[in-house]
Amino acid sequence: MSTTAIELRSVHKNFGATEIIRGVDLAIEQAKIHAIIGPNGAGKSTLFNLMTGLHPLTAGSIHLKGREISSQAPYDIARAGLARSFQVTNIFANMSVFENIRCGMMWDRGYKYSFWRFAGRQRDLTENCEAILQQTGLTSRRNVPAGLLSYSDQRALEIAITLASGADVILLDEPTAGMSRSETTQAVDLIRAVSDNKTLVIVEHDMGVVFDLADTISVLVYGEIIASGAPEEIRGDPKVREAYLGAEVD
Amino acid sequence: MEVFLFSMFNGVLYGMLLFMLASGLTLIFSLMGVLNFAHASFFMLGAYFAYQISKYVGFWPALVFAPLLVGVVGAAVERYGLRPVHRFGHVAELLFTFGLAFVMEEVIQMIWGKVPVPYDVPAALNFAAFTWRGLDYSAYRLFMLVVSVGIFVALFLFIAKTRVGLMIQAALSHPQMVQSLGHDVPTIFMWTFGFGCALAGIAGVIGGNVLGTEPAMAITLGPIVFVVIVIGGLGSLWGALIAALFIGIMDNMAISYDIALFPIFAMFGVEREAEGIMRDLVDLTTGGIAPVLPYLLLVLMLIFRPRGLFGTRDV
Amino acid sequence: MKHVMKLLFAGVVAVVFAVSTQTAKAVDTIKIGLIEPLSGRIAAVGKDALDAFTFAADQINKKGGVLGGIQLEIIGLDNAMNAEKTTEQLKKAVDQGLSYVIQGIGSNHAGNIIKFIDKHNKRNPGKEMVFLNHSAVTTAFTNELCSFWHFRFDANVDQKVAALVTQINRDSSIKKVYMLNQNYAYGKSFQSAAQRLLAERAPNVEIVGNELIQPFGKVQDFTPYIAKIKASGADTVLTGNWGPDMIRFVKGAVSSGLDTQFYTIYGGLTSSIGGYGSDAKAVNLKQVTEMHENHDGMPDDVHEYIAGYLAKYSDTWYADRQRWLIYMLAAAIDKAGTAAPIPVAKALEGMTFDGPLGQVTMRADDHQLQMPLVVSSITEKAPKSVKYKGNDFGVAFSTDGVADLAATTLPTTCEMKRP
Amino acid sequence: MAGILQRWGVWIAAAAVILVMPVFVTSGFYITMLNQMGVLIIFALAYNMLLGQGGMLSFGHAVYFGLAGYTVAHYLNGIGEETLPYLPVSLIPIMGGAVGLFFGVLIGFVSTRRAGTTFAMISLGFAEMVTALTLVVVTFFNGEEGIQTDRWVGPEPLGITFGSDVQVYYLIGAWCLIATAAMYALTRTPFGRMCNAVRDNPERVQFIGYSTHRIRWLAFSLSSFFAGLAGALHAVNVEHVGFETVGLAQSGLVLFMVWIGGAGIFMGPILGAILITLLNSNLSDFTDAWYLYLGLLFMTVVMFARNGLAGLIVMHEPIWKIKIGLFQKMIVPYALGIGSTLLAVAGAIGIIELAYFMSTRTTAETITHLYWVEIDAAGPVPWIASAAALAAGFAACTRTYPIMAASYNGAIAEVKALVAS
Repeated sequence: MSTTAIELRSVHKNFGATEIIRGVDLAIEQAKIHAIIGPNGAGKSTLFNLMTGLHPLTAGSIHLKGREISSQAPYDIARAGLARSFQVTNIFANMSVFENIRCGMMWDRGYKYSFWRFAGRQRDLTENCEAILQQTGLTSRRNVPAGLLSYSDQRALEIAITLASGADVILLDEPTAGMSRSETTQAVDLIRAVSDNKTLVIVEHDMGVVFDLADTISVLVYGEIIASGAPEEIRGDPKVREAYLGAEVD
Repeated sequence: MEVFLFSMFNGVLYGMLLFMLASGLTLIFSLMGVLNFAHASFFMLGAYFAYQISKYVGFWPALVFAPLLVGVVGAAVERYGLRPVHRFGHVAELLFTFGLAFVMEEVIQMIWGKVPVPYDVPAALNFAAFTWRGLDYSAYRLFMLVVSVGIFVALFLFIAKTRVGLMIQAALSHPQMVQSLGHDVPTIFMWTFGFGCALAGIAGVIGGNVLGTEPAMAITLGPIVFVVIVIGGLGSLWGALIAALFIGIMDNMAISYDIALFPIFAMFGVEREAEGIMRDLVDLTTGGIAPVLPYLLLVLMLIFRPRGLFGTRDV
Repeated sequence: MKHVMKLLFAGVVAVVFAVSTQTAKAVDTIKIGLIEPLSGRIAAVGKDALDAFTFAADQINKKGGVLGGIQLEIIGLDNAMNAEKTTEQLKKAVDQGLSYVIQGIGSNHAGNIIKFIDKHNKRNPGKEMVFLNHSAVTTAFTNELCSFWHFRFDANVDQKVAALVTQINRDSSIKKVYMLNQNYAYGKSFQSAAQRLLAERAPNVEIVGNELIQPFGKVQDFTPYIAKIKASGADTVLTGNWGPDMIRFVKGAVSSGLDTQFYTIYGGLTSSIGGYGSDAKAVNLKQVTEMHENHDGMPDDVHEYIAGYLAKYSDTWYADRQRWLIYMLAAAIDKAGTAAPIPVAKALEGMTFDGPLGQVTMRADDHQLQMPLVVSSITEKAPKSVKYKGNDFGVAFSTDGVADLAATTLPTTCEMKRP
Repeated sequence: MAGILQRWGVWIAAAAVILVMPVFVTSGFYITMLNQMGVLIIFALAYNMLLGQGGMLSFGHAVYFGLAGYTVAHYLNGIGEETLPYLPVSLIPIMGGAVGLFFGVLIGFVSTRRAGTTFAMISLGFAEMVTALTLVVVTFFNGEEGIQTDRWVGPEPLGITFGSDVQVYYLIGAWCLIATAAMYALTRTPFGRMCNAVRDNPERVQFIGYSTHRIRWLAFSLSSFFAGLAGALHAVNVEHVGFETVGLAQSGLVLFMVWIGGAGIFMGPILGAILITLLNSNLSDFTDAWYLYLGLLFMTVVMFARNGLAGLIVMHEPIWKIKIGLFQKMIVPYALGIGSTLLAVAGAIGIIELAYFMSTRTTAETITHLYWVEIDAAGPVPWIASAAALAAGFAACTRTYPIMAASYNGAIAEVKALVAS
């Protein structure tokens, strides 16, 4: 069965007089890994920010599992089941790794703003956090303040927090940016491991990673999608070659 | 109509004094993102320095040297106090300047005592330049007006034409970019802070003899200056000017017309013969609450338009 | 974390133990507590009072003290102009077994002290305390809020306004009066007393304006008020303003060329005169006090006393009531033959004293000292100029007129409850 | 048994200390001071829910403290005049809390949309407005005189009248313990954890499903509840509420307490409240420059000790937990560092005291006491001696601090090695 996880319908975004996103239509299927690639300044991060509610749309609409989420507040979109990681590491630096993950999990497990029960006594939280620690290979770093982690561990924690929210649509903004070759390999393995039954949307510069992971790829150039399809199609698309990939892809 | 123009004029006189104070504060904020809580304390320091200097060599040298001294003190405070705190973030910087305001008041009391000092308007300007509606306007008040307008023009050109000015503009729209502009940023910060303090110093020199030079002058004027730059929009010179004039004029209008507020409360069902707490509202007039109005405006502004009138980014 | 807490507790216990073991020294003097701001923004006023009372006590001691040789000692208790600290210092006074406390700066604190002592004396019979008020002028303290334990040695607002109005009535050139006062208890009581007394005693004078301003330095620019005064055609301003509210008002008026007279209570405070700067010479300002240095016909002992004070402190002698307070207390102790508060309080009731303008009496009905008052102007012409903290301001007070006892004696609504 | 002690030991110890304190402290002055300390501990902890836990710098939190105090004072008077229904005085603090909560919910809604400088400025605006209103709305605030009240009202269950200060002491002690425990518990709840998350990274919080506004609003409201509770106890303790309780000075004082004690650590505000109250009550009898010292202490902490004095203690926690013997090696370096600091401080105090004496003296007398020595402040000797002490102390500090830091780092490295093995 293939249903649409997230759908963008002629999305436009202007900052002042500048048009950054110029009519993007995109449908991403459930339980697939979808990569968005494109040159610098093409609007990839802006697209993420629109999907997660950081900026309001200028025109168009966005739908998550059939429900419109255009221009809703980020937390409403997150509650609807869409989580994201950030290009620049964006964690709770003064809290331990465990706490970071637990914070990511609390809304989904219904704890909301409750101030009448102890977080530490909630077995379901603790157990699930431990599971995610295990999954992301952070168990040994459980009690380290997040700010003191190594860069690659911080990136892993980024992913762990998004996972913790229990969302089934996850947006990863350059998950391997700034990583060494071996760290990248680890990160790719991690992403693959956690992607079971989840829809992943990835913005990534590293073409190796993209072609390794993605089920489908969209190419964004100057605020427009110029091509969308399976990796082989994209690799062979002359428009993409011309606009972006150039000699890199071989 | 004449009352209106008259109140306008008085409001402008007062507003321009507020602007002089606010200009340095807004300049510092533009570049450094620091809301200097101690700004009015530098104003006070300027008044005390001017008093001390004019005691020996007269007002005119004081007008030059007192602001310079205040600027040097300000630069030293930035270099040895604020700079180490910078890495802890804006809240720590705000706390530092809050503590500084407290300490400066104490130090000034330590040096000049706790009672007002007799700091006078220079005799050369202490004559009536013209009279309107029976009130004399001394040449000194016109001199204040000229100086404050001069400061505005000079600052405006400074920001529009100089390298540092361009940097300030850039810093305002992209605060994180400042570090990468390639200039000697710490030194520019230091002198901008010093320069902003010197502006407060000038206001102190020419305002201290009108408002009275005493240890509490900073704490009574400080919050108003915040109101001015927040309402005007942080970092905006035009905003500071408009807001300062607006507050000055509003203050004068509220007192001159002294409109009873009862009709407003009556709309909420307060009766003329009300008892209890409502009793106090019946006789309220705009004049009675004039000093509260700026704060009311501040709160409303921050709730409905946090970037202020002309601000380019939120407070 | 737990260790931190243990350390904390250990530290607190140690400190508290240390302070609690300080024991009070044996008493061979009569200690009198003076609760005033000795730190903070207006500490200067508190310290002046401490100096004045200490000097007065020294004079008594030099003459052999009270009860045939017991010395008086003034103990400064700093309340930093804060209600909590006032209470704290009262507790300290209780700890030290003080029977007498003096205070005067801030009617709000005076009100607290009256209330505290009422409660304390009710809860601790045999350890009563008496409050000697040297400057807190709220009329209610000797009217509806009167207390047996409170004695006021300063004229209250109504008495002072009565003196001002009496003087206004003598000046036939005064036709239109503008009232400008601070919008709080004191300013409002000035306002209502002035309205009442002007109507009674100076029916020909018209009140052309009646304004209340936000007090305590909130008004930066007085120009709009001055414009309104000018527009009203007033020839005289009647104001209770003090501190920065007075200074800015006067500076604004002088620079705008407002040529009205100013009738004030506190316009002549030495600290304010410093604040006026050279405007002190330009303003036509009058104040009401119990005396001033240039008043003619004061008895010799007053002049001697002032000379002695000036030899030690180079400040103008401004508040002679502080001398009366100590001298009358000493006399009451001698009259009662004991330093116990209740007999001394009873001895104080109805006691008289020869003041600079004539006899003053502690009225038994309400414990309000009845006194003549003098209205004086600030002028450059009088001989003894105002000096303060090493500054000579080049202006002095000169008498315009005296309001005698008949003019300043007002009825009281006090219903005194005696023990 | 051991487990219970482990878990509840701190609270049992605290309760015990509170219980026995009046045995040692019999003077009314110090009981009053302890009462005030208890009130301010609650207030400081409440304030720290904003600043330390939630990252909101307020210049106007005394508003909730004071408004609750005013309300409670009126209520007590109402009980006394039998116009209002009786409520035991021991439960009055809950009423104060409710008042604080009410205004916190109301004002918090509009002021917590943003944190940082906006929030700070709105809090300042509200503080100035309420301060001005104390003079306008006389019926409620009674201007600068404030509201007098009497806590000895109504029936006297078990002979408890709250007439004596010791009874009030136990009332405040009990509430202080309850409030502290409650606020500590709050930090462990999901809400408490999200507060910290909002403080550290408000942007990210939105993307894990939480509204930063709602969290801040809730934190603000709960904090106002405890501030109100403290305000009610203040009214019961002092039996007077005046305009200074809502003013900027009171807000500034609690800010000083919290930051000097340590905003990042739960115990910090308690330490700050105890220390500042002790100094405030006692030091002003010895020196005129007390406020200057307070300001300088605050600025020093802002510049050099981010987590306040409690932070300085807590950073040594690993050492005493793992191997307390390591302190032995640190004694000499620490003694050197602290000694040179004390020398510099002594010099600075000398100069400040001399300057204060010279500027505030009222007679021509220039002889005074400095450090229990009689000196002539007009002569150069005490000034030179003080300046020399300051300079020497400062120079010594620049040498000894690296040694101190090295010994600390060495000990921590050793602890880490011990933990790893």
